[in-house]
Amino acid sequence: MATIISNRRVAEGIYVMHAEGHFEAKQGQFFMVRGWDGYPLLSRPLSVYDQDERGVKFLYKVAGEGTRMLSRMQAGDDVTLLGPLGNGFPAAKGRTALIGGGIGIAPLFYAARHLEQADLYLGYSVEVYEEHEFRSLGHPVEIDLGGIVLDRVNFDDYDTLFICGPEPMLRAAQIKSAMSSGRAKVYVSLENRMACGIGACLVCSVGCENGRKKACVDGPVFLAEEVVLA
Amino acid sequence: MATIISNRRVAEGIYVMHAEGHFEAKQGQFFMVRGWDGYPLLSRPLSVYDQDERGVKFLYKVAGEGTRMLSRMQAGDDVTLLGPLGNGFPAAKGRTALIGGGIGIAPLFYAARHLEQADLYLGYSVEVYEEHEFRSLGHPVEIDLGGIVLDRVNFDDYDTLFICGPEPMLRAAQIKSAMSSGRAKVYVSLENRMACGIGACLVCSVGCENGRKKACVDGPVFLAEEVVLA
Amino acid sequence: MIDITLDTACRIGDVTFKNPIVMASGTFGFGKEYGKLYDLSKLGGISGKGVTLHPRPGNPGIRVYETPSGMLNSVGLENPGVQAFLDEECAFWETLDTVRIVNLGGGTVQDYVEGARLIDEDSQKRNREGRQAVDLIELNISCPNVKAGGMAYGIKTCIAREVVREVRAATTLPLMVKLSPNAEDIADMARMCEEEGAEAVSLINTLSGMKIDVRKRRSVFENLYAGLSGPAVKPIALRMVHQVCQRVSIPVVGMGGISSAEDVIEFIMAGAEAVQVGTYNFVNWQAGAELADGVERFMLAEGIQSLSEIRGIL
Amino acid sequence: MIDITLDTACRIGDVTFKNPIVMASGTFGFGKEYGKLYDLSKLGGISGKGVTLHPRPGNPGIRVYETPSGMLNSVGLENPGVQAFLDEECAFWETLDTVRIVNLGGGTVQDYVEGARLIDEDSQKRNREGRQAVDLIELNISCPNVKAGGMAYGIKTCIAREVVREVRAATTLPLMVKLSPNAEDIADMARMCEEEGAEAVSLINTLSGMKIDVRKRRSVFENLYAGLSGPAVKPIALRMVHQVCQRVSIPVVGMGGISSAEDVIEFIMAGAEAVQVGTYNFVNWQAGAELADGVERFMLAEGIQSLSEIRGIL
Ligand SMILES: Cc1cc2nc3c(=O)[nH]c(=O)nc-3n(C[C@H](O)[C@H](O)[C@H](O)COP(=O)(O)OP(=O)(O)OC[C@H]3O[C@@H](n4cnc5c(N)ncnc54)[C@H](O)[C@@H]3O)c2cc1C
Ligand SMILES: Cc1cc2nc3c(=O)[nH]c(=O)nc-3n(C[C@H](O)[C@H](O)[C@H](O)COP(=O)(O)OP(=O)(O)OC[C@H]3O[C@@H](n4cnc5c(N)ncnc54)[C@H](O)[C@@H]3O)c2cc1C
Ligand SMILES: Cc1cc2nc3c(=O)[nH]c(=O)nc-3n(C[C@H](O)[C@H](O)[C@H](O)COP(=O)(O)O)c2cc1C
Ligand SMILES: Cc1cc2nc3c(=O)[nH]c(=O)nc-3n(C[C@H](O)[C@H](O)[C@H](O)COP(=O)(O)O)c2cc1C
Ligand code: FES
Ligand code: FES
Repeated sequence: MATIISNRRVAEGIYVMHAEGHFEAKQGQFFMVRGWDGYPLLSRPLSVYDQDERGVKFLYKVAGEGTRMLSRMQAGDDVTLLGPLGNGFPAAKGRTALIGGGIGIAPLFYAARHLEQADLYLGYSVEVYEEHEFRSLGHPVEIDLGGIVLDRVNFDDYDTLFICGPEPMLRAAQIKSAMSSGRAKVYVSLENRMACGIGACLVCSVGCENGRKKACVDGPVFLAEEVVLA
Repeated sequence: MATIISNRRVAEGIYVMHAEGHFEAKQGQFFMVRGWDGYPLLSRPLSVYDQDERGVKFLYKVAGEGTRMLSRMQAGDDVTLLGPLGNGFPAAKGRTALIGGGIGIAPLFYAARHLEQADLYLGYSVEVYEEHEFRSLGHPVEIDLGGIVLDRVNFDDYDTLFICGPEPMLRAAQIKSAMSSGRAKVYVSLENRMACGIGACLVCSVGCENGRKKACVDGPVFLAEEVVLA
Repeated sequence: MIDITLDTACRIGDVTFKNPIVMASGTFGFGKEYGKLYDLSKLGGISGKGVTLHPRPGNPGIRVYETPSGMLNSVGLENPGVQAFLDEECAFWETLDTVRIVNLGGGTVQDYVEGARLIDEDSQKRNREGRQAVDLIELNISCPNVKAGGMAYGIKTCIAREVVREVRAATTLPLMVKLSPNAEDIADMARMCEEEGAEAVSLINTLSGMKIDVRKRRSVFENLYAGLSGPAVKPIALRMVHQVCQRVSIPVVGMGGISSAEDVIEFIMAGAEAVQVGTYNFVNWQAGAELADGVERFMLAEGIQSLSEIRGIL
Repeated sequence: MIDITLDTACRIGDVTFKNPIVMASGTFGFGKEYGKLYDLSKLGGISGKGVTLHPRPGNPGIRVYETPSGMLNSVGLENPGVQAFLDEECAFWETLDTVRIVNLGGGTVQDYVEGARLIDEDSQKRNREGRQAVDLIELNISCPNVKAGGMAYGIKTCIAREVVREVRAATTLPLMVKLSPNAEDIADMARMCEEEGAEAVSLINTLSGMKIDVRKRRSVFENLYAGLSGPAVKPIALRMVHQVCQRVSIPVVGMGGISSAEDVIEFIMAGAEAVQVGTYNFVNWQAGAELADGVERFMLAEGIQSLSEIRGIL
């Protein structure tokens, strides 16, 4: 059980929750989160948006019942967290860009904060949020509103790319990667549906070149060329 | 949808909710209440504790999941009300006493407020609440804490008795009534489990001398001698 | 501006429902109560509280218990009997602008047949006077078969066949058979109904379930088991409706846990002609009216002009 | 002060479980992951992820979908095969102080038998070396029967009998048969298992269910149907366990939606020797340990010294 320090709305349907605790999460990891007893049934996976001495932060979008319930919670309420979970981002080598689409920007903040150099590409569909926070990191930040953020990135300019976003964007990134020179190692963070979050149930399975992997423990970060997206 | 004006804790696990709206509820009637969408499934029946120009009040005890959720609601939140429902208390004739056990005192306040004369007997198990409110009505109020409130009442002193409380208390009242002179007309308010609340589903059925009746529309108030308690 | 006329009509034999939303038996009384809350002519139809030849007091003891996203009920077919229904409720039904379905239960084949005959005779009498109160009989075969040791007709196809055949012969009204999910093979059961000349099947009735009071150390229900309904059962109901639709070509009316317009569309995509809505009436007192509107909104949003475009698409 | 020793032990043949809490197959991996979250010796037992003779990749596409108080899964028995299980997981199982159950699936009778034989041989080899990794085989007959056109063995008693008989002959390990709620007659199925010499039956496996994506106009699952589990199914599971307990005298292990100590007690009162806990592991990561404690608390509060005092009380 973690106590909520704050839970504030940062844009229409977008919230940042700060929950107390000492976690030692790595960049790109996630937690299984629940703010209720039995209903809804499953916990919700949320990426680490940031981490400080007081606890961990999540940047989340109200997508359905579970996130709606999270959004209604208040400072002082208790939330149940299991984590940190997952492999997280690998060490970035050479010139690095972080590309996020929609709420997929969430894991990029904490990752960028730990990188000496990183170009940030943030794609929003209707409203820009957390821009100030991202800019405060001191990295170049390019914002796209309503367009296709991937179009702004020349993959061949980079050695490492971390990409997070909806599945169509990840598929596009795979294609773009395949058509590029191959200079960049391209990593994608998947958002498969999960139940246990710890590798015990196999519902989050990802088809990979060499057999099936579990998004929750072998991922959520995979080499783009390795995964088969549906 | 009714907006909550206030929802305050008056004792351990006991709350008073004030919800906005113009309802014209009669004494002893109830509402089907829900403060959530789909879960839990059924609405919760709550008696009218009081009614004023601004809306209706409920005095309720946290008994399980539904009432726990109600207790967490705040001023400004919306609650869904269907009602007023049920027959309510009949007109009281002659000397009248209102007897409540536990949260069964809820419907007595509004009833007492409309009676010229009424002796109030309120039975609590661990903590007395709303005593000031009941006393402010100007009727004699006898409080029992941890005992058997029925023992304080001589049925033969009255012409009309309204009794509300847990089923064992209602059964005891039936016996006491049968052993009395028969001067008093004894009414009990039942708390059968309900689904529709309006007479359409028959799950609240009460065995009565002349066949089955529906607690939600033919009750919740019945003549004690008429109903067969399980 | 393009003017779109949505076609939400559904058909069972010669009976036309203006939309696929039918209120399920036992959850809607005979319509009067909900009729005070909204206009019943918004509905495709109503299936009345189940009636039996003889009046029944129903089950004693607790009759309802809430379960996670569901409810168990043990009403036990409390009803005033077919004759009282015809005498007391049908005058109201005559006034309704929606399809009126009598849900008929029984204990022996003879009871079922006798009940159907009474309804049929009443219907013919009214017809001669230019009136009509009943459009369809829904035969509830989940009732215990007195002869077969109390096992419900709804479980074994061979036992159910007799009652379907005899009732089919006893009435000229269109016949819909309501199937139990406790059936050994529900698709087989549906096929039998088609073979015996039923105009339609409806499913699912409640699933047999149990709840024990661990402190009292006994079942919550005097009848030991009770019937589970509500959102909890929807995935099972939808699968069964889909299975049945693969086996029969008569119209299938789907139900079980429906609580949104999307749920309605799921059943139609699984092949249902129309749906019934039960437990959701207790959750949303405007259920019927809102679902009817919701289906239209979904059709508009998805550019569907007629439900036939999506019916059985899976 | 009275010193009460609670007796929570359960027995299947010669195998003793320290308490009735067994983790259900497919929801607990082979125990390693949850073993990092709490001490597995708190548990009565563990049933491992289902294994088949040959490795299986499982189903493509979406594998889980949440439903009201339940979930549909379509893992499709992804597993490394019996031999890999024996080679890679059993060393860990040898170290466990809890009953270890191999859950065995198959596609043909031959696969089942071959799988059982491999497990049996491995077990005998370890025994000769004074080691033990497996205490019990749980035979999962919900798998599709390749010969019978893909219909699961779990549906018709006559089809299941062959696989139970052959596997029974292929191993000397105690055998528990896991029954499907989709069976035509689950009590009959259990009776057959008893006749064929199984030491126990366990039930229920997941209920066949469906979810349609109304926008994409297709099933969420590539396999069309998926398996429903979780609190939504508990009333049905409890009823089935009670029915089966009326028909057999071998131990019955009950499961389906258990998510509290009271739920455990309900199954035991319905007649179960022990229970299994599946989906609740996803809700409460300490499920096993907390339920084991909860059962003891309940016994203390209710003055129950041994579970045998309340087992089958209904
Ligand atoms: C590793 C990982 C990290 C994530 N990080 C974030 C984040 O930082 N911020 C954020 O806003 N969202 C994130 N998501 C997506 C987030 O988990 C879903 O939006 C959320 O579970 C939706 O739940 P709901 O109850 O609001 O929606 P509902 O649609 O009501 O959920 C129903 C069920 O489907 C599952 N589900 C629905 N959509 C998704 C989805 N896109 N991904 C996974 N499961 C889904 C839910 O977990 C739940 O079990 C992440 C997902 C994964 C797998
Ligand atoms: C006509 C009537 C008037 C009532 N007036 C009041 C009142 O003024 N104040 C008050 O505190 N309580 C009152 N009750 C009791 C109140 O309805 C229950 O305490 C409440 O429904 C419990 O819901 P829960 O979700 O907290 O409990 P849970 O145990 O989680 O409820 C599970 C289910 O059982 C039903 N249920 C459980 N206990 C009762 C009960 N005692 N009576 C009816 N249904 C029950 C619930 O409605 C729900 O469907 C009244 C009941 C009736 C029938
Ligand atoms: C309280 C109650 C009473 C019911 N009575 C009947 C009945 O008399 N006849 C019948 O065929 N079905 C009866 N049913 C079953 C419903 O018509 C419906 O088949 C079932 O509830 C599943 O739908 P739902 O999940 O939408 O409720 C009853 C259901 C409930 C909840
Ligand atoms: C993700 C998942 C995977 C499962 N895999 C198996 C399996 O491999 N073998 C098996 O016999 N049962 C399997 N089951 C069924 C469970 O063991 C159990 O019978 C069922 O989920 C009902 O219990 P529950 O409601 O407590 O989950 C699986 C269930 C789930 C949810
Ligand atoms: S979510 Fe259970 S294995 Fe990944
Ligand atoms: S609660 Fe439905 S008839 Fe009374």
